[in-house]
Amino acid sequence: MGGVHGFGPVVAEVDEPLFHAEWEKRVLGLVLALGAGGKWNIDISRFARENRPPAEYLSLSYYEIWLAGLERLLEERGRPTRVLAAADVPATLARGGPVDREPTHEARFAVGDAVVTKNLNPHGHTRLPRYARGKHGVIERVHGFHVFPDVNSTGTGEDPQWLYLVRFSGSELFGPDGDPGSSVSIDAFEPYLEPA
Amino acid sequence: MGGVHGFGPVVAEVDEPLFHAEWEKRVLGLVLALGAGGKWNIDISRFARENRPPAEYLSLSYYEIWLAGLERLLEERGRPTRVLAAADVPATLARGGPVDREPTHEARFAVGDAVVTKNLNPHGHTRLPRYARGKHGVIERVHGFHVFPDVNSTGTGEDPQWLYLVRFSGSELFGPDGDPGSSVSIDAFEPYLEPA
Amino acid sequence: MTHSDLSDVQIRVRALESALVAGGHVDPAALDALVETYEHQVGPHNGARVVARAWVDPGYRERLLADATPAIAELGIRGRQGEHMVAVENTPDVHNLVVCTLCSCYPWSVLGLPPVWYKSAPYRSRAVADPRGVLTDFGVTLGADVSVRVWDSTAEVRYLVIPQRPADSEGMTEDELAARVTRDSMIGVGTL
Amino acid sequence: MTHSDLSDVQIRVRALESALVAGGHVDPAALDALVETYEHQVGPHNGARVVARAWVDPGYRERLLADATPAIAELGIRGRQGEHMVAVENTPDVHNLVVCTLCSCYPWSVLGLPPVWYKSAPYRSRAVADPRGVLTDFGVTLGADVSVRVWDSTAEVRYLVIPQRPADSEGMTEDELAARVTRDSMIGVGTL
Repeated sequence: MGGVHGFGPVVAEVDEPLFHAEWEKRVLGLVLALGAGGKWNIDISRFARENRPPAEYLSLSYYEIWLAGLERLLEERGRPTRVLAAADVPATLARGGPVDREPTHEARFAVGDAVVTKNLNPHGHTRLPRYARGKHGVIERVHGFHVFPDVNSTGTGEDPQWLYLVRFSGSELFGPDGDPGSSVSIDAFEPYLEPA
Repeated sequence: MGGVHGFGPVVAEVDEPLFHAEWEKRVLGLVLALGAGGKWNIDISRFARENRPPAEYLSLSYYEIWLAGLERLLEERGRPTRVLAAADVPATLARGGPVDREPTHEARFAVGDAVVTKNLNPHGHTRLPRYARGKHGVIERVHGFHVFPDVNSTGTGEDPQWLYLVRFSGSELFGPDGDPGSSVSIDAFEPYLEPA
Repeated sequence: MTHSDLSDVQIRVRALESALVAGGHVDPAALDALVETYEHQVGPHNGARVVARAWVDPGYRERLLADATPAIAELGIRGRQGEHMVAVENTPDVHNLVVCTLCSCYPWSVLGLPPVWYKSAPYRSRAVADPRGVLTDFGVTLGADVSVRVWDSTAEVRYLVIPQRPADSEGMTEDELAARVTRDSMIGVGTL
Repeated sequence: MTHSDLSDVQIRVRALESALVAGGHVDPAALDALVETYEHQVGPHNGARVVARAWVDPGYRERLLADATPAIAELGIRGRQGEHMVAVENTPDVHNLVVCTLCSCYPWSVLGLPPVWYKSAPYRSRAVADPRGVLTDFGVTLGADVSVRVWDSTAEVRYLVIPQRPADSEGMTEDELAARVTRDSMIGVGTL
């Protein structure tokens, strides 16, 4: 939704509590506990949350979306048989889920290269934001060789790819109405990019 | 919303009635009757309907949006003093609201010209769809010299501009996921366009 | 799209109308006349007459494709949301489809008020990016050799699709032909 | 964002948890431990320790800017949603702002769970197109000569902003400095 107008000002709640209801805590716990069960990965999980009609997505609160995503995952993928034990919680959280993998080939781009993002419009999951499609930028950093969400979200494998930090000017992204004194950087996988 | 994913299939209602409730008829009547009152024009009216948070816009039905827009117009612009009489309805509808004006200067583009749309992201009203910003197309028709909604919607004058039919390939608009055997044409005002 | 509780809206609309009528800002008889017009007078039968005439009269077809607004006015059809008309013709090689992605612009003078699906987010979002998919939703499958032209009504120009004349319509009168023309075929989501 | 009727959701969540616990798919004590972790252990105080250390220890600052993940791990901070960290430093000329326009990615290991506004449509839509306007919503006005760098967390890399050290913090201890660092300053919507 980057760059879309009409959502109004950002309003921060004063003295905001970490949770706004008890059930939010349980949803957080359930999502993390079941996520450790091996039936799905984080990209499958994100797609289950996000692939819904925009009016529904925008009208649900954050934890309501988590709950709806979890219900869908359980329905589509079944219940995990591997159960996270309380004693394993600290180690599991500390380990997290690193997504860097051993490179199998050289990176196509180097720092300083001018690139243009592809105008991709897949029906499946992607992490190339709409506002940054078909735009010219510069490689600022090579992050590493990371699991590719577009494929990982389908449950067919990790298909790791080189991941780059790509920087765009505000004017390139948002034209004459953009902020010429700002830039936006995204993390873009190699299949999103072409040499400029 | 052209090109946005996730809204699901198009479902046509079988034997759909023209109205789904009595109040829809009254809203249609009120919008048309008050629209003839001279307090606002069609572009002010469209902006009053559309300039609201996407979740709200997407969750309201068509006539609910019309109603919400009308309530806003009455609040912001006041009630018309010119009243449409029943006897004048046929002539008023037959006349409609033509928007072609006497040209004050030559058109910048001609049929066959290659153009590129600007990447405009105004906060106000515009009729350049998001999916067709920063895209290459060809002028296929010069429609005429028409009232410019981007300015007319502010109530500061009609500021007429040359209006063109611009055709884009499906691939230009939607990349490798587009339909190469399709094209999309939009009606674009001269300030939206640059020579390619 | 979801609907709010109808009785609430009904009350809100009644209150608004009453206040406007009481204040002398609205003539209730004008409201009735407006509704009556779109409920019983203006509708797809208008467009059907245009299409049928174009099928039987080559001279009319030529005028219609060259400048649709006066050609349509020849049949006494004119007015609101039809002030600037363009007619586009389906052929064996090209299929036309009309949408308004920005709001729900529609050629009222020839088709009447639009159906709900035309105004819906699914149609408005997909018609431009996946027109063949949308046609499939309507049960229309085009050959891969047929190209699709989508017309997004982004200004005040309104588009009318002239569908292909059915093969089995030899010898029909103009009125019989008009009776065969569907609203959907004039939007481009149906064939005949 | 609106909330559905809370009691309905509460009932739905209870039913789901009960069924999963009954089926042996979830250990309720694990749920408690997970909630406890994010409610009481992980939070912005983690990030504040990193920032304060960077302010007082030039060698640490250098390691942090060169490769943040191991530098942050030096302080015993690591884990979920902090596996691949990048630290970006505010200067008099450059202000950094972090967002995730796609969902609500956030560096949990250093900042804990994100606030509602960070996950909201207004922030996610405007942070990239109008970052100065967003900063104004937070009461931060930057000089026109200060450029804004927005970091959209579109993959699994997470960003931590190192705010500028307050001018009046001369002589403070590292702990005193850490107490001055706010969550908002480490997202980039606040200054110190």
